[in-house]
Amino acid sequence: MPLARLLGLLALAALTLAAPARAQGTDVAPILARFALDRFPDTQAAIEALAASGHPTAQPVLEALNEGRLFVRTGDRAIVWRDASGPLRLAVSGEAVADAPTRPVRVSNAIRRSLELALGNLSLLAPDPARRLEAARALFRTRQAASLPLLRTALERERDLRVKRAFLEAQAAIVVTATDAPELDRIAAATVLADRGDREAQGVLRAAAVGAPERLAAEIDTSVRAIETRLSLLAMAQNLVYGLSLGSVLLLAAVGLAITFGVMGVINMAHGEMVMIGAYTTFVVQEAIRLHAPHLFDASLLIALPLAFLVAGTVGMAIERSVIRLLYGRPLETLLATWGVSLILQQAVRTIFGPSNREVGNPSFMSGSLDVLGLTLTWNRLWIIGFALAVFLALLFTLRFTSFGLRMRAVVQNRRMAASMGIRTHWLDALTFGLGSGIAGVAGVALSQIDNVSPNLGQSYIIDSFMVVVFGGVGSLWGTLVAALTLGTANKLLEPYAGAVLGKILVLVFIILFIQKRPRGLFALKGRAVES
Amino acid sequence: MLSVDTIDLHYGAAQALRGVSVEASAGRVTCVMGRNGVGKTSLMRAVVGHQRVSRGRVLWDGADVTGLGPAERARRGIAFVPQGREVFPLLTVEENLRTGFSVLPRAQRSIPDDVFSLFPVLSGMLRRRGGDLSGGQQQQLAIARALVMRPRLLVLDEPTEGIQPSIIKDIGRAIRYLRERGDMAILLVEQYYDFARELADTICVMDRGEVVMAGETGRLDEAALRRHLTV
Amino acid sequence: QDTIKVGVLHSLSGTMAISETTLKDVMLMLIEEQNAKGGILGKKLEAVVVDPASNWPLFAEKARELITRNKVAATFGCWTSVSRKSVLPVFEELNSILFYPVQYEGEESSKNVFYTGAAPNQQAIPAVDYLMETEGVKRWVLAGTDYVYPRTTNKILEAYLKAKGVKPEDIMINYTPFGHSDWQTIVSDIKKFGSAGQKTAVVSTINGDANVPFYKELGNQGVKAKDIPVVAFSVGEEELAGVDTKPLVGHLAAWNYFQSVDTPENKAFIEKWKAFTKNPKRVTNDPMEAHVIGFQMWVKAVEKAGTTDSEAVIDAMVGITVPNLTGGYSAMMPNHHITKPVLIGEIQGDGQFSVVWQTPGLVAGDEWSDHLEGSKELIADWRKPMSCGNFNVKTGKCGGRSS
Amino acid sequence: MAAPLTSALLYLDGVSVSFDGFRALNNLSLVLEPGEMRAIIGPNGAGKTTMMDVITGKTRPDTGDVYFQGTHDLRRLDEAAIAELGIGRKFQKPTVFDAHTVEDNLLLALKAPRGVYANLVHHLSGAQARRIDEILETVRLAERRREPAGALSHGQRQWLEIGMLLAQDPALLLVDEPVAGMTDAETAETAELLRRINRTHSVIVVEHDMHFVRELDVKVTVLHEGSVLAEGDLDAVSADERVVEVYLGR
Amino acid sequence: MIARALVSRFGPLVGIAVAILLALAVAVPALNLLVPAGSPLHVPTHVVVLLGKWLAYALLAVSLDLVWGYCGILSLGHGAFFALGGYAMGMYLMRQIGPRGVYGNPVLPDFMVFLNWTELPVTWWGFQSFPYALLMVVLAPGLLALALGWFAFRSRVTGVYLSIITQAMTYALLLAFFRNNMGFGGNNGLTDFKDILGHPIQGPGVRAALFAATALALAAGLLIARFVVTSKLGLVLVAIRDAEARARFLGYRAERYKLFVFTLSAAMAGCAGALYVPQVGIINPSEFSPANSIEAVIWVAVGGRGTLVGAALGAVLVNAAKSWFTGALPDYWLFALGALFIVATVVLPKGVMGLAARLRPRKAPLPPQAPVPAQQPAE
Ligand SMILES: Nc1ncnc2c1ncn2[C@@H]1O[C@H](COP(=O)(O)OP(=O)(O)OP(=O)(O)O)[C@@H](O)[C@H]1O
Ligand SMILES: Nc1ncnc2c1ncn2[C@@H]1O[C@H](COP(=O)(O)OP(=O)(O)OP(=O)(O)O)[C@@H](O)[C@H]1O
Ligand SMILES: NC(N)=O
Ligand SMILES: [Mg+2]
Ligand SMILES: [Mg+2]
Repeated sequence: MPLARLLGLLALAALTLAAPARAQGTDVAPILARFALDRFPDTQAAIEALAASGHPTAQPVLEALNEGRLFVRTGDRAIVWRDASGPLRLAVSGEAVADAPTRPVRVSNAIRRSLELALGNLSLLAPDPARRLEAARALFRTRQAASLPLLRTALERERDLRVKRAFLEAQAAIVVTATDAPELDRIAAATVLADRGDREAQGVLRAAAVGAPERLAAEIDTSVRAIETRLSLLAMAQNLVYGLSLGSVLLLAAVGLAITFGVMGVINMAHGEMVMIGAYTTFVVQEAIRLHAPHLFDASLLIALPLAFLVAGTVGMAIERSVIRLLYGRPLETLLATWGVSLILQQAVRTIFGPSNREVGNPSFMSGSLDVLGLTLTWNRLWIIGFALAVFLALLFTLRFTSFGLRMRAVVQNRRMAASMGIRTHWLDALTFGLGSGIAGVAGVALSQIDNVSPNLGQSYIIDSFMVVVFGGVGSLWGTLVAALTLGTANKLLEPYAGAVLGKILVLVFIILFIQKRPRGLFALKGRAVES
Repeated sequence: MLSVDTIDLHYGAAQALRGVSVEASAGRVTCVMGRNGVGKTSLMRAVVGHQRVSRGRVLWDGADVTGLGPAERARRGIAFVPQGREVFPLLTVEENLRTGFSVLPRAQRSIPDDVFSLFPVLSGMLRRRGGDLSGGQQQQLAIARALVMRPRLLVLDEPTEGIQPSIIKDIGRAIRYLRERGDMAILLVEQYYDFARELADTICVMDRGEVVMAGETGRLDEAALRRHLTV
Repeated sequence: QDTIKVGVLHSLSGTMAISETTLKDVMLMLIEEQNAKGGILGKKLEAVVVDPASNWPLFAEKARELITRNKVAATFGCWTSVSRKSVLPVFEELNSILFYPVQYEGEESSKNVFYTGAAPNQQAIPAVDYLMETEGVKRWVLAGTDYVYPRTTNKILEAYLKAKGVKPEDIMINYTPFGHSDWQTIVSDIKKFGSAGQKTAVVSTINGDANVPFYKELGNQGVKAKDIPVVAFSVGEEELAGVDTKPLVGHLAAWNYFQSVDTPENKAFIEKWKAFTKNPKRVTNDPMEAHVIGFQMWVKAVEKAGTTDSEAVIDAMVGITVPNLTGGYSAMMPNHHITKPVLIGEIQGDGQFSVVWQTPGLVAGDEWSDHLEGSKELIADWRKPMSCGNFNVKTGKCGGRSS
Repeated sequence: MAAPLTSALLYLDGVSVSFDGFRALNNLSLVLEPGEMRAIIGPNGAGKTTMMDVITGKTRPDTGDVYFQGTHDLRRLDEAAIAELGIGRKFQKPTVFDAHTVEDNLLLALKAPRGVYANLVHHLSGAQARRIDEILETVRLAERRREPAGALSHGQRQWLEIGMLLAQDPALLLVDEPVAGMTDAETAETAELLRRINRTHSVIVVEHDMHFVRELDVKVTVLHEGSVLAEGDLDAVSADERVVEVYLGR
Repeated sequence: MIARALVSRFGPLVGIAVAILLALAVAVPALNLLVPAGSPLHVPTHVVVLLGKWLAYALLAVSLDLVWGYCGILSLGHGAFFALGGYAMGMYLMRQIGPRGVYGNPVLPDFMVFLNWTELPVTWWGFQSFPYALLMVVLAPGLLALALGWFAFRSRVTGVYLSIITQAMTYALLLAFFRNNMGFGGNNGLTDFKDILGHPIQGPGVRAALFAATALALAAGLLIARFVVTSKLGLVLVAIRDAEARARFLGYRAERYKLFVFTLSAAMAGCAGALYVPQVGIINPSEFSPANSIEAVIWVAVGGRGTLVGAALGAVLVNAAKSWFTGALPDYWLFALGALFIVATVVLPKGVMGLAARLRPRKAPLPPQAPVPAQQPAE
């Protein structure tokens, strides 16, 4: 990065600090005009010049550019910007003007980086601690030695402990890599980074090690190694979390099948399509919300859940009443019929919604990630883990402790005798299949958050779902839970070593071998009851 | 009051019942006898609705139930102890018993105490799965399960099969008790003549899908009856 | 009345329907449009649409059916390389014409196939150049789905990067199965690889369905374009339709066409497309443009040859030039590949791309990569008298490396 | 093979079996001499069927010894091997091959090599065909020989299974409740049949029908809670207070 | 004449089917090669190819019916055996290309040249020889089935558990064959074949010969399968299917019987694959995809499980429907096919053969419904 640019930025920062009103005199109009040229080098130059100008309009203009709110007025090529809401303002004066046709000033990654730097320096002294923190982190990444004086000033003023720590780390990152800094300072900086102890700190240290004097090099070496140990432990934990997360996805996908197949014995090849229906329900709900009530967007999943359950459940009941009901006592033929159903559902969705992916957005509480103890936990995965367990427990309770569950199990074990006990088997069959399908639909809501919403969605889960249910032991809900988590974790523990493809092959081989040991799955039912 | 009115029953092309008529009324035990394969079980299946009749009617409580499924018949007070026990293998003993609650109003959903006094082993095995029980225990469970429903017609297909002598005696006593209570009709298939004679008010003998003898227990020609039971 | 039949061989069901259905629609539109202009040689065109259902042997079967039973004059179709490989012998045996509209790995040139998508030198190499020059990228993650196109592309890129002085430890290669949906580990590995203190970029040849979960994971794990940009070769407007692109702004794709390209031709095309599909939200993409170019070229060639006879049309094809949608003219080269501009676009919040760089002129498709041993010395030239798809310039013979 | 450990045909010593903590067999010992017929009675759940499961290899005992003909340790053999040694069984709940005709059921049971190849090239010999006819007569299913076994009534299935046992012609027959569901006359006949078989074979019969057991007129073993409660002739054990208490009733 | 002899030995259905196949094996090539193209009797080449493909599928279906219909082994991985046979044949065909590949390497197939391999991997040795390739067509799937069956049957893996491990097997092979490192051409598989036994594979004579070979192989497959199931061994298989435990108590070692038919069936499936590949011109890992194996099961179910001829018929019917629908109703054919499956199950509980049986005058009483035992979760 050219030094001139940096100096400009720093000047700007310094000015903002000292005398905001002073530079009013500089003429920013020609600078701003370069934005209108729509050529990246000009935009870049304009940013630098603007920052260097120290003009009060610089900050709002740069912020607007960063957030895509800076425009060229098509009529006269004047540069304007606007707040999230509110009128257009002329960049030169900040004066509000009437709405007019505009086109945005385009940015590229390089421009975004310049902006980050310019704004980052500007933000080091911002009143909002969150923005100061952000600026500190940006500085940590960019390690601009020229920012050091400003950083020191900011450090002195800082009261917030978290921000202060971030400033110290940023300072350390700059110092440790500055070849012209005194070795002792650099060693001290290395210790700060060693304390931080994450992947980024390690990266900085590694970069600093290049051509470092002996003592510093030794110091860095120990730190890097200490961090490495810590990180490899963390990696284990991280892999476990990934495994748990994959496992819960498998659980969600499979748990409905644990009812229709595990409990009812229907080889339900249309299970995946029930998941798909749930996902499309989510899409429709979000679409309706986008159109009619955008403020409800964060609640979209909450609305979609019961709807998906109902829609998929109703479709399931319709399938049961129209087809499956004719096939009791011929479990294998359900494979054929449900395969047919699945083809029809896929094509129906393709016809109605088109063959390509549909966008289902993450509500804000499911976006981004949470960093704890150096582990990155993405929110959508966390929610899905919790949700999968909740669904599992609710189902377990229904099956075990409600009279519906009891009747359901009785019907499946001996349909004729159950009828003679006064149980309306038709109704129960329909409800049970509806329950399994409804749960698949609910799973679809969750899976829409991490996967494609396309007509192929169901196909991509059907095999894994059957694996999970069978591996766990047909008819055992607990088995399904443990199997899903086991396969998920095994997969994720293998993946870093074997790669995704080989890892998956190994998991399959593991399943084959494991079933030799336990021919009726993990949680096999035992005793006469099963053999007879 | 149950009245089976000249029914025919087919399995595919094979005919198992020809013009069979039988009656059973509250407070009385009707016993069906006959050699293997003459159609006793088929008759019971027709009564409880497990098998459709191809001709004739089944009347219960004055209504024609011929077209109703087993669940509806159960809801009208018909309980069935099938030949071969057919307990729910993966439900626990207790759950097996509770399946009988479906026909009961909420207030009555409890297992009557006399079930356990009749079959004491069951009370010790409530948590065991039905399918794990020994043959005789399963048979006891099947009878108990029917009793939980508080039926007004109890259909028993060879209920003593595989049960130890002392409990057979108890079952005999229980049937007698139920008969004497007077509110339950009992239709029983039994091969063991002494047991049948002691319990039955009416005996009905079948051969090759037809009723060949029927009448009050005391008035039947025992020699003729035994002839029908020998090969 | 006599018509000229045109085969449309794109999967309308199965895993590839997601990408290929659009191409069927665009063919129907082009044919309708041509008919409105009066057809060709005084005859109307008639589209024969079949569904090879993402099933490779079925592609061959359907190709044979189109050619022998329906007697199509040319076929527009295929997406995956394996589907092309499957039908290739059929087109050669029956001497018919296939237009293949998708970017692919190269290493092939057939007399009967016209490749209107990008060869690696028309997509991958310029993209890497861009990243090196503009973004100063030093470390490279080559992530792809485990099949031929990514494998080949990555092989070419690896050779190219090494030739440019990139050290082996600065290249990370990762393959995933088709439809891979759990990207947690890989995205975290990418972050790790990218935190080593040098500018890192991801070159993605991840295919189709796997992209949506990949980008969702990138977004959620906070991999920002300004830190670790991802440049993709298989992600276009259509694929992005399934993701919220706001967290992905700035990630890149390299193509020969973007919907956002601001030319009159493109504007007109997009309008026609939206009207034809009666859907104002339908997007356009690069393989669609390839079909537009291929179809125009075929029309011109047929008119030039005055017949739809394959032999004559194939001969007439080379040298045909038609306007592309990005404001230039694409020409059919003797190797049956075409000239195209290369564009780099950044993903925008609205699911479109903003072009941030483009080659100054058109790039001719290079079927035999200059960066690979064994194919360096091969060229294809289907003009007579050479008429060879793998002419060895060293040995001066047709037929590959060692003969 | 080692010298016989015992001269007994079947030798059970200290056999225990438990299921999830419940002891179905408890230190059970029982010896059957060659050529002997033994009746086993005992309350429901006493462990009679479980004992047969142990002998035929279906259930592995937790402890104890099980020897056949003194040399064969049945604990180490699987069901098929035990069957090939010459132990045949009729199940309490009649189990036949429903999809096969009555005669095919018998053909499958008929004593013959059990190997894959032997069965691939098998031809029914005259003697075998005659034997099947004979058994069909005995079990009175001749008329229904070509019908699938699935169409038989409960009692007929019992008979068919007895027929299969005859066809198998094993050295030791284990017969679990053969007369359940039979008429009195059929019961008497079955007793007669078993006595006839016993002339050349060893037999263990489990029954709850005391008339039947009386007609067999053999030594009786009473099981209770997984072990032997009493042993002797029927009159003797019937007189045993404990047997009356737990089994016969008053 | 032959027909009558066949009928008397193998029963009417198989007898007639074999007679028809023999007739086809002669007639189709003759009508293709000898009758001029204009004639209404002419069978065009693409029809020959199509028929050949269907008959290869039919052989796969017969092999599957042998294990599923008669022994209750619902294999969801039979596509793997089919594909292995196909790869064995494909490898032979690749070696036949010789120096005519795009890179002109006399030994290595193009994809190996491209991957910079310098020598042929061991797995490819010997495949230049047709007899060796034929041997591998049978051995590769046979040995895999033998190995899998050996473990699974001994461990008494039955029912859906067995189905799932066969599915896991084919899925694992799918992923493995995708890997370029495996040396089988990765995702693109093997294609662009030139010669078979020295004759150009696209020549009309070769096409016709391949068709005839497929028809004969199917006939042989039917006869072998029929021989097996009508022997006493067939009785044992059905006994094992319906009551495995009971069969063991009679002294039958169920695992050996299963292993025998499973291996036999796998080898048969391998032959089907070997006949399929030269006719369709490509073999690629997608043949291993679990969905393919499930489809094969569906052909059998449509035709009528446990009837052999029905399985073959089902395969031909479903594939004919698919071929026709994908051309005639490209946008809606999945509705038609899906509906076909549903209707077939609901209306034809015993498949097409069940329908045939229902239409024929009844001789023996219909097999009655067995008293339904306590239902087990799916077998
Ligand atoms: N798998 C099992 N799990 C739990 N308990 C079992 C199991 N198998 C058998 N039992 C119990 O073991 C005991 C012995 O059963 P067994 O079938 O041997 O009795 P039995 O003597 O044959 O009785 P019956 O005369 O009623 O046939 C019974 O109490 C039964 O409930
Ligand atoms: N599911 C069935 N399918 C076909 N035929 C059957 C079926 N069940 C019974 N039958 C036939 O119907 C006739 C009557 O059988 P049923 O079971 O009613 O006899 P049963 O008198 O109860 O005999 P048992 O004393 O042996 O129990 C028998 O000939 C039997 O073969
Ligand atoms: N050619 C491709 N993208 O498969
Ligand atoms: Mg009966
Ligand atoms: Mg018992």
